[in-house]
Amino acid sequence: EEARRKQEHEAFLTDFSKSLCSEIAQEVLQECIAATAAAEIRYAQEEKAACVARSSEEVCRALLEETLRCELATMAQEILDAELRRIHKFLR
Amino acid sequence: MSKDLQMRAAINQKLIEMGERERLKELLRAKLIECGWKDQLKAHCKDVIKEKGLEHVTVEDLVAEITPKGRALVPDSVKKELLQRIRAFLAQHSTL
Amino acid sequence: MSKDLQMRAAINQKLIEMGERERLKELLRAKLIECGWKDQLKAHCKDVIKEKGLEHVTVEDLVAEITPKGRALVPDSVKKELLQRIRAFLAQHSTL
Repeated sequence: EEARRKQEHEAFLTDFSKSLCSEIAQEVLQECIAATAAAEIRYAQEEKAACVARSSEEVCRALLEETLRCELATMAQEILDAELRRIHKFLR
Repeated sequence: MSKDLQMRAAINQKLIEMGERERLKELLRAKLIECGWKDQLKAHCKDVIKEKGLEHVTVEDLVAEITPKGRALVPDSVKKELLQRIRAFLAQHSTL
Repeated sequence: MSKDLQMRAAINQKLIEMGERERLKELLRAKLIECGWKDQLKAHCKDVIKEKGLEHVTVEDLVAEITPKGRALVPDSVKKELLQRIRAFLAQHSTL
């Protein structure tokens, strides 16, 4: 009887250990998976926001440069033309 | 309540009271980091986000997508160690 | 192509498609007049011509001579406003 009870108890412990192990694993995996997914989405969002910010600054810089180049070229041309006209007028 | 269920409830209570349940979870978390599981999962997340596009993925979608791989990637050695720790605890407190 | 380059191309495309790039250039030109930048640069052009002599200055020379000052004289507030306009546009058209 004693041997039978011991055997039953052992079987119970084996079964219980397995179910507890899978229960704990399930809980921890769920937590870790959810935390990792949330962290990775957050990280990707932050990375994208930083990329947009850097790129916007670069686009702004390029736009400014392009406009300045254009304005300065037009201005230089106009002023030189005006100066030439003034000289011609003076010579006549 | 059957004797089995009574015993389960008693052991569970003991595990919680003694802080062993938390310690077991902590052990598993540490092992998952140590064995590279977390890094693999992160890499998988990045792949999914890249493939689907950030604007088309919610946290819930991502969890659903990575869970099967997350489960499959847990090394047998880690599961075994957890089981052994549980067995050892139960053996120590087998008078329950 | 790097992510930043792709993003820059996407922003530019969106700005062009919506006609915003031209509007921003127009806004910038107006701001440069408003803040006195254009008058200062014109005066600088005249000084350079006077100093070098009209017969010794080509358009290219003049542009090369005035460009550093032209860049330096753009007020920070104008650059800031331009960037803010771009950011506001992107916030409104967040499909990027």
